[in-house]
Amino acid sequence: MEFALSEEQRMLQDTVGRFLADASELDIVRKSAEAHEAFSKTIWTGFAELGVAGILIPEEHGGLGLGMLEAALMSEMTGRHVAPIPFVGTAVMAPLALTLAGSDEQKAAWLPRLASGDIVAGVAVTETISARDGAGVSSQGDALSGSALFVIDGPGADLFIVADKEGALFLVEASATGLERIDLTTIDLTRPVSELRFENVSAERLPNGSPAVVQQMIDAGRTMIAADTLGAGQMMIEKAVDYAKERQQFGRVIGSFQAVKHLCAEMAAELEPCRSLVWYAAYAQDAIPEEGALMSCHAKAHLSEVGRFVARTSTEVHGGMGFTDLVGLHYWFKRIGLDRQLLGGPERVREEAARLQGWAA
Amino acid sequence: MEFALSEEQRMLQDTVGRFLADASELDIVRKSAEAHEAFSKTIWTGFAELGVAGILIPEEHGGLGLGMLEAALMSEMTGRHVAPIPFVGTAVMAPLALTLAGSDEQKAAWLPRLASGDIVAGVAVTETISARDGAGVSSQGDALSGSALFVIDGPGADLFIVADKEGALFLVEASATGLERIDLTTIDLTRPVSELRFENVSAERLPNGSPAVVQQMIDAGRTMIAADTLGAGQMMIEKAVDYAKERQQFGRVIGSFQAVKHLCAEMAAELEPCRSLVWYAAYAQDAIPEEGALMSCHAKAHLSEVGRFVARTSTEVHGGMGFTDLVGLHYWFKRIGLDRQLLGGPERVREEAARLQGWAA
Amino acid sequence: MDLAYGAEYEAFREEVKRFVSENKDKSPRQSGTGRPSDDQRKWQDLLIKNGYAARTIPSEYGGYGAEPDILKSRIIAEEFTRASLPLGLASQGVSMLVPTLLELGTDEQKKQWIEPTIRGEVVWCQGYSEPGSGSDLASLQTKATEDGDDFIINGQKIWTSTAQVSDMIFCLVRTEPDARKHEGISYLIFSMDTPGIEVRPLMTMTGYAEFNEVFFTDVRVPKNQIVAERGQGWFVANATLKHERGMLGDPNQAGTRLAAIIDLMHEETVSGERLIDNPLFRDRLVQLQARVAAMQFHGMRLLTASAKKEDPGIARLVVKLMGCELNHQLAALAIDALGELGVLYERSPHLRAGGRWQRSYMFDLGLIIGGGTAQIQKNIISERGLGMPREPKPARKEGAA
Amino acid sequence: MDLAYGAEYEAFREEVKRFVSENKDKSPRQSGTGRPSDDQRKWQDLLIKNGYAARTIPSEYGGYGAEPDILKSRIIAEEFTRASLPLGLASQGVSMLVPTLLELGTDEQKKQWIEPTIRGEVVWCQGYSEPGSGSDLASLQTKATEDGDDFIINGQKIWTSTAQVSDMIFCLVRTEPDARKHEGISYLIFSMDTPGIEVRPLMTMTGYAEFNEVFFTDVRVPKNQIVAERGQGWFVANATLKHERGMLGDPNQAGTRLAAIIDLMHEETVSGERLIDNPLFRDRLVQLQARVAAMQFHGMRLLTASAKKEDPGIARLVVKLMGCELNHQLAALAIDALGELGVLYERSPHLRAGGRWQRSYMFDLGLIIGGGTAQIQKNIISERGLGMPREPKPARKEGAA
Repeated sequence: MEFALSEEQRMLQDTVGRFLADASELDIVRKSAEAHEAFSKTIWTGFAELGVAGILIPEEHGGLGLGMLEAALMSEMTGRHVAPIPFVGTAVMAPLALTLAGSDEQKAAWLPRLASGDIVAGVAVTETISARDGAGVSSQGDALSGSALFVIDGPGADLFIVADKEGALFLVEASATGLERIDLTTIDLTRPVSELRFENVSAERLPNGSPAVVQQMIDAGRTMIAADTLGAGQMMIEKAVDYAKERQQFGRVIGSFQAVKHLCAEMAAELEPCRSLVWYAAYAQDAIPEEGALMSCHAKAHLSEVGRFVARTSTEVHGGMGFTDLVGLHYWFKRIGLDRQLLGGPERVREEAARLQGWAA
Repeated sequence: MEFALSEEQRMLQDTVGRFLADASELDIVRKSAEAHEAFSKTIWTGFAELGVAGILIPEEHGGLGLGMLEAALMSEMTGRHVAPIPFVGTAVMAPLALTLAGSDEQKAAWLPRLASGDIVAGVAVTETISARDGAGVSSQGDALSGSALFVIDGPGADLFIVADKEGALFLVEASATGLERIDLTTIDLTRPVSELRFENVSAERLPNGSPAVVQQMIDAGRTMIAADTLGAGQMMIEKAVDYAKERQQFGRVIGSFQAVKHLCAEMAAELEPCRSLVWYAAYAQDAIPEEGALMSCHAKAHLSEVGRFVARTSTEVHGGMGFTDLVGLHYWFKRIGLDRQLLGGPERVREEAARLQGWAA
Repeated sequence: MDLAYGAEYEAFREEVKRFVSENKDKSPRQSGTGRPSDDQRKWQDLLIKNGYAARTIPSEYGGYGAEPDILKSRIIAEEFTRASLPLGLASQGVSMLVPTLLELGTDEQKKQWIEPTIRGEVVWCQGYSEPGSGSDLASLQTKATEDGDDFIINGQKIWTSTAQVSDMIFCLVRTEPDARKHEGISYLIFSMDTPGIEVRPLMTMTGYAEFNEVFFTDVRVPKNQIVAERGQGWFVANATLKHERGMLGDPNQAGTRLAAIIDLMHEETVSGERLIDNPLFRDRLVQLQARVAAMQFHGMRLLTASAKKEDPGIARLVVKLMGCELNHQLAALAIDALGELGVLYERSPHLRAGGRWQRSYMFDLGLIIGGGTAQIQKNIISERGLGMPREPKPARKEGAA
Repeated sequence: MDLAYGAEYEAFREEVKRFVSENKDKSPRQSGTGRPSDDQRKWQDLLIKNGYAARTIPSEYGGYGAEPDILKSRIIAEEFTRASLPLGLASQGVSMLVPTLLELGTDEQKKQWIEPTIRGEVVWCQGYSEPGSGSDLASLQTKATEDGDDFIINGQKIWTSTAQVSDMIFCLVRTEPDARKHEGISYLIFSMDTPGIEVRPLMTMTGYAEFNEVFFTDVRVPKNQIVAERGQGWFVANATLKHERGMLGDPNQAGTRLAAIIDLMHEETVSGERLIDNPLFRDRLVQLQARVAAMQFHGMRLLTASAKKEDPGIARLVVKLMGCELNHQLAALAIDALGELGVLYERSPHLRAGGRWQRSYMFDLGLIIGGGTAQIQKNIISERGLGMPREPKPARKEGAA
């Protein structure tokens, strides 16, 4: 029994973390965000050069063939460094869809290019959770119509994985006729999302697509988003503690005031068990599949709540500085804010957790 | 426009508060509670001698003929001094039922005896809000069958006001044949409640009884319970502040630690606007009847939540002492605990508030 | 308790209503810059003439010269709001400088500044906070050294709203470096055109520059442009700061927001279900509705106390803390109920209400922090409201402030 | 991550299972007094003989003498719990005194006390807290003055569970009144039969006397009944206190409670509606389920760190705060979901689960306060876990401790 990261896992996380600390330094993130870039090509290229764009992709297709726990450790680092890169869709949900539901040809065609970081894949599954503004995709044969909102990694994507209303899965290339991509702006400028509009767009069906596969993609996505919040929250705590140790008011560092200390202690006390929950949820995706869906719901919903508390509290500890753009703390604040709603807000996700256990219709 | 208590209202509250501070001193409350008394006859007699058992009863029937705001000010004092007396049922809900729905004979027969404090009236309406363990009262003509739980002021009552499932109201004397009273023990030993079992008990119908009257009784009762929590909460804050100013740890009074100060500040900040809400809710019962039901829901539900926070926080400020029986703080803690659930817990009451506004079915 | 206003006030209300209906079409467009437009200045003149702005400012200084009557002020506010008409100017000059001058200014200062300020001709900004002096305002470091009849000012201010459009600044500077920290500050007024002043917009987390930083490099100000005595600046400023804190956490704003959320929850649907039909969001809505009601009634209680010149004690001290938090929580509910749509921002397609909920959610957090952080508020409530002891002074300083 | 235990441990588990199934019928009845019954002592002997209790205590002192292996300890706990068999004694003597003696006791003390203690023959209580010394334990005032070869003890202890059935007490007393407060304390062990000791049950808010007060009047204790040196008592006690704090907030207890609430919400109805069908209570249930899961996994993480002799750092420091709060919140949910039935207590008709939810709700609040209040926990987390500075010492004392 070992509930811990292995030496290899630690090293991998460390390597990627060190790379992002440097490559995704705040000034670089800020530039990318202010330019409304789809994602930062420089950071993504470097990230892919470490091999971790293919973290989940089988070695035969050029990936590392690692598991969801390793992927979650990567996602934690992208959150920690508010990295403007397409991780959740391109490196997790899309490869999972292809691996679970694609034909051998589809795998061979796309997985190596995803593993190398050469292409970016957007994922359109939001409407299978909740549909707004009349969105939803219908298929007739292999032709798609309708629209999809909040397409993860949509801006800059070369390829889309799209779920229709029945839970069938399709591959659509960005250049397909009848496809229109409209980018949406959220509070978080490090990970823009898209709307896709389909007018009789011819698509390629993933032969083994099913509602179960879509669910597995969502479970994985939620776990990654939870890990993203974990990393962002951890950084916000560290920043708050550092700031409190430096900032002086009333002739003392503010970190010596009990009120400030307790705010920091409360953040840490809330977040630390979350790390254990995220590890377990990610591990369960591979090793304890019968718990995978429930644990991803718990991780997603619980991290949403703790993340909101940490985001707000860290900003408060930073006082006026936290509210300005000067120290850039808001990049983490907003990352956590977007994480909360992507693939379902916590209220909706908890309702799903109840349904999974037969507690709700 | 004057949102304030009048000089007379302040004096009345002051007089009754001073009486209870003395008559309902902790040692006396403790003795009454440990003996499992239905209520303290001494305190009740003194309270009635001040005239305030008849606070709502028209002057022609021997009461003071005052309004719900004055009644709420009394209820606040009973909560403040954890008084073991039958106020909410006997002095508010029962007189209201008789005044609104009784015949002239019924009023003449019972109101003067309630006003003088000579008799105590239990009120059985819980099942019109929520029924548990199969409880509920049915009437056939003027004969009652079934059972009623959580009868307010039930132990020691000479008379009961009972609502049946259709919202008709009945008078039942405690000595009626076929009536069985079983006293229930709650955490709060200062205000026991009863179960009543009816086996074809002949009862006297209140001719103008209706669901609307039952609702008005419940609105009034909820407002009184909110005021009770207000008083109990206010006392718990004062006790916490006093304790924190005296208790020494680490060579300082604990009230000089920022963490303790902030706990006290949070309690006060939460409770102070509650006072304004309770005043308005009580005033609305008489003066703005179209808002009476909604505001009683808001007062009841909001005071339940704030009360729980204050009860817990004051106990924490008292440290180990607050947890013992020695300082008796738990009498207030439990008073607030019972208030939370009587006439509907906050979740249920908020659902009613939503229904009143057409937001829920 | 008597929530009716009584005959005299109802008559006054009729008067206001008449004015409102007769002058509706004169309602000015907002300039959007923080500096009143010509339209707005004309409107302000009309309001002053009729006693609906600068109501209690003596007529010798250009005001209407009425006795203070808080209920009449409230009636004016109610009727103008009901008709969606803009009230009189509430700039920092009008709400903070003018009361200060009336109390402590010289006759000359009053004559020179009050009238153009209330007419919107002279626009002021406030120079109090500094980057190193937030909660601990008295530690401010902007220096004013003497040079003949002038002060030479060097330093930096922050959180200065409307600085880029202001004519003048009222400013706290350290004139007595050797005095104790609260006693070395003076309150100066000077032109924003004085050489050596640089204004830089200060972008906040909302993505907008609601504030500015102001830098002073050898800014020369005549010594007689001081309000009250040298070294008295801290006490001068504190009187008006209290007023500012009272304005934050306004319950009427919460009421307006609540109404907007109720509408939103009836209009928006997720997968065909109206938001109001979701029991969790509905429950939160009712919880917040109770809080909004409590704060509104609480405001009426404070208003009554104020009208009766009674000290409402702790009841007043809790308003900023509870009011700002309530506004923040209202925005959070709107965002959560909107779900994925709730995170949209800027000019995104599908954006709701121009992104106001996210912007409010962040700006309210700024208000929770600004004007005395929640922690400072809790210190004040416990010390002034509950009589708890102040934090003991540390045995030795850990460093300079 | 590998949640399987591996071959060696699975073999060990089989061994434990075999023992459990073979000895099920020997499971003792609880005495209910805090003092082991004959049955319990026999059971304890059997457990020690098989290595399921006193596992790592050297055999020369009556233990089983195995190497520490935290995974084996956990397997024992898991299998005994699964079969609803009582584990070995975990009295204060076993869990706090014995480790202290092993580390710091004289050879004679070890020989005299360890074996009868782990066999349940000698029962101990703990004399640490005093009414005036709760969070600030080092300020304790119970005095031991010298008289020849004896100490004469006067003072009072509180929160002393099982005092009325204990043979012995391990006790902190002030032997060096002139030393600094942490350095004037000694750790004494003496018989509860010593003349001058009075035990009074201490009723708590739950309505039960879970603790006692112990009064000392001229209690005479030979000087050689000290553990470690004079003046070292604070440091001796602190080592075991850490252990006690770690025990509070046990996530397995939270898991058991959660399961009970899930059952309750499926069984109970209000007006014909099952509690589980109420969306608000269901949502709270799921929220708490996530927290329970997080704390359970967190416990596994700490266990692993412990087995690897790694310092889990801040992860360990948060357990008491979060675990106790979680238990309290679980009880609150049960009470709220039960509604009016949730306030019943003692032996009321219609009472559910013997009133356990109300009792837990209150007792858990006591645990939040006891063993280091939530405020003390937050100090520890911020100072030891996050490296934040300690509160500066006040310039002057406001009074004696």
